[in-house]
Amino acid sequence: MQFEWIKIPYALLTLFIVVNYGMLLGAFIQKIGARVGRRRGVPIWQNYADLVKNFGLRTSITHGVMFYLGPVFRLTGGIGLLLFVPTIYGSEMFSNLSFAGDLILALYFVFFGTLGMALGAGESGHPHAAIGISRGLSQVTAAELPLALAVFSVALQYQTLSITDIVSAQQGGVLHWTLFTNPLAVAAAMLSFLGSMMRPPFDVVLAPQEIPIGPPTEYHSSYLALMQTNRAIFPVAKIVVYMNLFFGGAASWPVFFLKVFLIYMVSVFVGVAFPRFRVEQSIRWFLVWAVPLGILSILLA
Amino acid sequence: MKPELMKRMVKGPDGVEFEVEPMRDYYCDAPPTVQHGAYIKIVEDFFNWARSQSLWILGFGTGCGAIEMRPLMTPRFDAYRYGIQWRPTPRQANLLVISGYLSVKTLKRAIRAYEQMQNPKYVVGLGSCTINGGMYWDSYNTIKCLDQYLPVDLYITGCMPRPEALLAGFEDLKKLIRAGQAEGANQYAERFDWYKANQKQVIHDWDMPDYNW
Amino acid sequence: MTSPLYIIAVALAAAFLLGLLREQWRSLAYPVTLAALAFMSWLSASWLWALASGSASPVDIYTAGTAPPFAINLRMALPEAVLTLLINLTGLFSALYLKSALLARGRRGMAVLLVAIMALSGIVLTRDIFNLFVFLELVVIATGGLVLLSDHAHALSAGFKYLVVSQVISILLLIGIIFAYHATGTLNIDGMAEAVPGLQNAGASQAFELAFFLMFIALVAELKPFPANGWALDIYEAAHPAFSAIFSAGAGTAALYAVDKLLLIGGPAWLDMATGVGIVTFVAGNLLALPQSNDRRLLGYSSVAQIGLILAVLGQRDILGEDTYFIAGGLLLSHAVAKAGLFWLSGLLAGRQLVDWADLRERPMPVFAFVTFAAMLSGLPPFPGFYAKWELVHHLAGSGRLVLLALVLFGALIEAGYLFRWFGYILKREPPGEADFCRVIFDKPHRVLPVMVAVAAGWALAFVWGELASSLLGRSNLLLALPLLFALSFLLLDWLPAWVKNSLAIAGLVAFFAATWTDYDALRMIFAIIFTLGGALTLLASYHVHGRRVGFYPAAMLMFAGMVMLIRADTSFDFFAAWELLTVGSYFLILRGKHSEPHALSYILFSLGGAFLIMAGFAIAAQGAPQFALASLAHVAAPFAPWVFLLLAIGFMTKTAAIGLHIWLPGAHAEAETDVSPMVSGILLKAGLYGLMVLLLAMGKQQLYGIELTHVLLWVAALTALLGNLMAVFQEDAKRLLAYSSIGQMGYALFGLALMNHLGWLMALVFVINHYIYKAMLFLAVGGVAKRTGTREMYRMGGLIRLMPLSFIAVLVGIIAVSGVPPLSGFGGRWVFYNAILASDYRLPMVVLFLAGPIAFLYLFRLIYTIFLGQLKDELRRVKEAPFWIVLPQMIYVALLIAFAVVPGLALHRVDTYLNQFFPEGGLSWAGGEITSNYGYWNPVAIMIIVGVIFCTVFAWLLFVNRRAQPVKQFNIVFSAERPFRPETTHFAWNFFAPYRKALGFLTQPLVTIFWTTVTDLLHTAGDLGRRLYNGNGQTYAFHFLAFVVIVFFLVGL
Amino acid sequence: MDMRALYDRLKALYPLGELTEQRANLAFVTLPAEYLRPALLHLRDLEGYRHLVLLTAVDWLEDGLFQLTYLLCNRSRNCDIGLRVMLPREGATMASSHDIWPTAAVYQRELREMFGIDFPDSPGVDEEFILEGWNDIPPYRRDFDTLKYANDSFAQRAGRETRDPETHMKQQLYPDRD
Repeated sequence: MQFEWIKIPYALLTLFIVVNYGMLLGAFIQKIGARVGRRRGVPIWQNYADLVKNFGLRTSITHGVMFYLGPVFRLTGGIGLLLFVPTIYGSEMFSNLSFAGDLILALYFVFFGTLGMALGAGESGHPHAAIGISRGLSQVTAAELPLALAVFSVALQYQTLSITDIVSAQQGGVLHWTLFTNPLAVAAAMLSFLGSMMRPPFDVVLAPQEIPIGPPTEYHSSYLALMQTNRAIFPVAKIVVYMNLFFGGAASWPVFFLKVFLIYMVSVFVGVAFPRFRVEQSIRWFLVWAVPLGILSILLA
Repeated sequence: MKPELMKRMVKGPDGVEFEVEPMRDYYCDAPPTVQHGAYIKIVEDFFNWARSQSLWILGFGTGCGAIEMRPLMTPRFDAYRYGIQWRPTPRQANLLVISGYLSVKTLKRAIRAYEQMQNPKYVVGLGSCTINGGMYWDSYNTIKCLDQYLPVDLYITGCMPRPEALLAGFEDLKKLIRAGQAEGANQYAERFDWYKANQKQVIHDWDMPDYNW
Repeated sequence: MTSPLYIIAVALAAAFLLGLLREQWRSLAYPVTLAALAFMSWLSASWLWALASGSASPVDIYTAGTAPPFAINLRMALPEAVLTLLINLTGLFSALYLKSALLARGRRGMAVLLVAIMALSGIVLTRDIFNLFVFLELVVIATGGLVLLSDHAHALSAGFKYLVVSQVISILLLIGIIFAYHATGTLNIDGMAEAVPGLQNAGASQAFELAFFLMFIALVAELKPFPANGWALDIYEAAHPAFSAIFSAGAGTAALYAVDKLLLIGGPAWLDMATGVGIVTFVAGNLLALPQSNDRRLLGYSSVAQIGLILAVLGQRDILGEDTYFIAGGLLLSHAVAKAGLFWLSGLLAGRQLVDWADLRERPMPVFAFVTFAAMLSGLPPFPGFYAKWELVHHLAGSGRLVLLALVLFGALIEAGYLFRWFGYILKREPPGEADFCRVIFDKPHRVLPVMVAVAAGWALAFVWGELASSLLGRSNLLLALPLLFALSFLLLDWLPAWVKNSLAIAGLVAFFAATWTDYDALRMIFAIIFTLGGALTLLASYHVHGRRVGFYPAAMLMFAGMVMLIRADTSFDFFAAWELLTVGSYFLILRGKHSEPHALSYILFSLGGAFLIMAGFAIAAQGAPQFALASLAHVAAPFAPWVFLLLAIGFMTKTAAIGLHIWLPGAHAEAETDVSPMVSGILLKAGLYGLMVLLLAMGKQQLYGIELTHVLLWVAALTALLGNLMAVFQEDAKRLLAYSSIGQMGYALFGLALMNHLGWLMALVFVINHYIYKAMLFLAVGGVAKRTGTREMYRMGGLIRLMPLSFIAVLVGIIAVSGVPPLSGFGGRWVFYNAILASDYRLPMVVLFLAGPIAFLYLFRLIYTIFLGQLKDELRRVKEAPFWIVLPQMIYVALLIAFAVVPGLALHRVDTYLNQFFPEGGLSWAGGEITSNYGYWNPVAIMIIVGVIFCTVFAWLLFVNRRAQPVKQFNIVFSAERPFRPETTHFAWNFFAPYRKALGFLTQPLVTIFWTTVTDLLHTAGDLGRRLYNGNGQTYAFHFLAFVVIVFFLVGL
Repeated sequence: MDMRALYDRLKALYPLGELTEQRANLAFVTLPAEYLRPALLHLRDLEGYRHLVLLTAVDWLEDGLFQLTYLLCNRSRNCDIGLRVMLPREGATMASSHDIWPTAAVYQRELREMFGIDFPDSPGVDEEFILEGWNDIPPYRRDFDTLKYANDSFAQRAGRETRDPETHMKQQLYPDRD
């Protein structure tokens, strides 16, 4: 795959669609939660208002250069992850900038934003930020492991690391999805997915009542706005990877919207049903329940 | 002044002694400034609409009135549908609700929290106590008149005001915001000396910078 | 030529003359003594010169004018010339050293000294067994007298005990001689040897056997074998050090030669017994020396051990053949020169405890002398002991005597252990007493001169043995190797200011690379660049040190010399010599750290242990040949191949600090100086990897008992990566954190090698390059910070980003690279890794490695956060940026890292092609910026541009909307409407990953440390138990001797 | 009954005042300050009154006395006894009981701040407890005029009215009734 200039407007178009979809999706899921609790919930455009409000705040403070750059890293990580992965299978238009690298690039680029954000939050000098990061990093070491194993298993299965090739191998019917051809790997990966979505039972990182929302505790105004933007993009970008690897990808935008929504709902369902784990509990949980699945999937692949 | 805030001599790793003055070295001493809105009115109006639709309340209860704010989140009152939600840190909140009587000790914390919020920011006084001291009108330790110390945009009367009253009050606040009349932060900056004088008159052990960024 | 008989004659004449001197000419006595000894030395030297140059041939001197057996005959051949020279020179310089003691005791003392030296020479020269007995008696009596020269309180009792036991020995010897004479009818040694096979009846033969046993046991007892040596050890401790020098160097030499002559009579049947007694003495002597704290007693035990080793070598005459004298001579001369030198040195010091030697600390010359002696005793290159050990081990391995080989190496390791521990005391302990006293003694040139002569002799021997070995191995003298000479020349230049030497060192490294860069293939090129240019780059940081920095450059350049010699080596000997050199050099470097004494010791012990395994591996692979081309490792015969592989792999893994062999690394790297840490971490570790690469390239996959060794290696590597990373998470000390991280990173590189496929190797090389760049950079950055803040504990720092922005940038770039996050170069390693494991047959070890990966984030974040972010402490408010010369290389590394991230092909493309000849499958294709494997693709340029563009766009937008941000100070944080108390209570740093410790901390139990501590404790306990044998009682010692005789008697089975 | 028996036992040891029986399981008794400590220890160690429920003070301004009340509880028998100690108001000082009950230290800190009664050697007794930067006489003393203090210190909002709730509500809701 080669670079062409036309890819840039195409990539921006993808970005535009995903940002809006992510904003609406976030509010929509909040609304579902509200309806389950017999509330009306937020307006569907609530996230836009919040975003504009935060960009529109007139003052802000900065704790230093790294603090300033933290959200930039964060959003770059989100946008980069989105653009390094082809969004729509078979569409030259929405293959984005995936010519730059394969699955491994996407997997490792996830950490770009996390790391930058952690550094920025660290410079704020707030102990709660550091505590949150300590928890988050501790948890991620265990939570990422099943995903890494699952990805390895899938790569072994299809003998490729190219996302496009993996998606194309799953075409031709629902039963060709990795979900059915390699269910252990998908199970391991989906458990890992729960750990990466910052929802219960794995949300001790943010813990609003205990360490007021953890790492971003000092962020506000336009910093926060950038992070909100990322909050719209990043989960979707991550789910796109899952969708491409395990659920047959998406050949059109409607399918894309549906699949991303459904995958997202997995973590929502689990989140409303379970209380919060402490960090060491979640580490043990991943090592005991998710990792063996991943190992099995590798051995059987 | 607490000992940890006093000037002291410290010896660096190279053996050279120097002075550390916590109030100067630990805290930014810049005063607040009046912040103008966007130059184009329609943009500012748009921002004001967004601000009114996105009221983030600091989760900070000062008195018994805080008990009336919790029901707002419940299905019965569901304040979320009005774009109202709670944030655990003043950095991300733009609405400070003084929920009931405010002792002098709590006033200091309220001032800190208020100043750590970002412009534009709004203060709502909840209940009689914030208006004229209420049943604590002759207490030796409770302020009687909130707007002497913080720029209040709106009072909600009652002892206690019910959640319905709070919702009505927030709707009124939204109208003020949309009308561009909720400029408490700028008033605070404009009349900074007056506010500080009032604050320092009741807070005798002032141990923080004049403005807590 | 002057007859060698004059050696004896002059000594006797001088002794008589001393007795006849008139009272008023008394002052002439001392010059006469010296003159006599000087003449004797000259005589030996002239014979040595003549015999060695071939201008004279060996002569037999018939004393009564007739041939044996009717008269006593003496022989002067090359061995005799060497040994008498050694004895006479020791005597001469000891006499010089003894000046005040001799003058105090008067002429008689001098006469006795002369007689002793004469008798020792006589033992060497004589070919008559009875004459030998006579000389031996003379030595015993003279020794008894000379012991009294000392002021030591126990001198008298020590001498008495010595005399008692010696008389028992003499009686045995005399009885033996009588029976032997009866059996053979001659007293001449050669005559006896000829007569023995001719003994007719069984009775005569058996009688002779018994007689020989008595003579043999008596002479062996003169060597102070274990355990019959208590009586001699008291002499070492109590006698004057100069006499101890004679006793150790001279008497030991003479007795050994006597045993050698006797073995001529006994024939091969007695060799095993000599070997057995020798090796037991060697191991036991060294074990006993281990717990010693008295310097002279330790030297005594060490002498006993060394002589035991040489006895064992003599016992191996049957397989050593012609090389016997090369090996035994090398060991003996090393021992004699070093021991004499050390005893003399001990006389310069007031205290008798090992730690008292710290007095030497500030004096480069005595320290250098000690280093020379210790290196000679431990058999390090370029000293004779090194060649001797190499030859010995090769012969032993060639003949399958592996138990003996193992015992020799085990004993040698213990010996190196106590010698280097001692050296650590010298450099690192506080000098105990008044320096003034010490200075007074050092001002006496007649005491310093002998030490310096010994040093010179040591280096001369190094040259001679290098020459001998060069003819034996068919290669040029090791000592003349250009890199080594360059390194040693810094010894002479040590008076120059540091910056001059630094410039010279950098120039030398760069010039060496420039001169040789065409010689390397693609694989070696990477190592060559890291070892030379990389070394030069880290040396830039050394400019920050002012003053002379004595001792740094010889050590550093010795290490670099070893490393360049390593990659240029093509035979096993060259390789091993280079390996030893770099080990020794790096040991001295590491030892320079302020608190690095125990860590340097454990480093040198693990390294030497590893080196001995490598030597054993090479020896087994060589199958009797003295060396072989490294490439022919591939052709090692099947039954040996896996064992050779195992030995070599373990040996190399001591350097890469694989798990189980890693405990030396954290302390060594953390305690080293600021600019040394990057050298030993970024560069030195690669030597081990290079060794493994050579090994794996040649030997490939090996099976042992059906287990594939590379598979085992995979597991070891994965566990190393996991546990290294995990341990790093829980460190409070920044440099220790980096050190543990190095262990983990080396685990990754080892893993790549053990995968044994194309991309695995490429991954290992990516890690080699990356690890060099970022670990050198991080160590420099952290070292600079530690220098400025005066601590290495991270929780004491915090908030330094504004004060040390450049160091922060270096660490930031470093941690992004280490963690493997795109767009920096660490990602390349991860990408290749994934592609490599897809092509591998194994799957389970990957799981461990997957677990290890994200753990790196934990310690990396902690490193940057707790140092640079968070709350600034009061006492650090005025800290400045690290010194320019420490920052400069970091900035170069930043540039290098980014360059390597964008265009990895510059470094890797050639290697990739080169690897095709070994692993034709699964290479990469390099088209433009894109890198494609069989599985995936990756375009570093595109990644860098895309990430850069997105980042800049977002940043610009933030700058636009957030242009009025108010900069605030450290306590302007939301603290639940309160205010923070103090920065120290607000900086969340100590025990940063407490929840992680709760979950996985059990994996970091220091099991390995406990294991190795137990091993050393056991050795010490064994030594201590042995020490109880020696209770200082003369009767006990006599009993020991008798027990020894009886035991040997039964073992011989007569 | 029980309390009376306890009183009699104590009376044999200490010069007690009259017993005031509030309920069957609650009684108060007065005793001189110097006997308080042995009485507390006796009650705690021998009578099972292991719990210090509260320590509080009453300002008898007219008598020039402070009354300290130590209320102890016997959990197993569900009995409370209050020991009262009368102190002169001027320079009121009492021996600290924090070594008998650590919680006493907190009460004593509060009494020091609010009444100005000193408890030498009680941990942290001179630190600020609730008030920060207080600059007047201790506010719980009855000679402290809280209204005057409030008017002097705080801006009062003009137009405030005070009504008696009963009459006001009657007017509001049932203006016709009497």
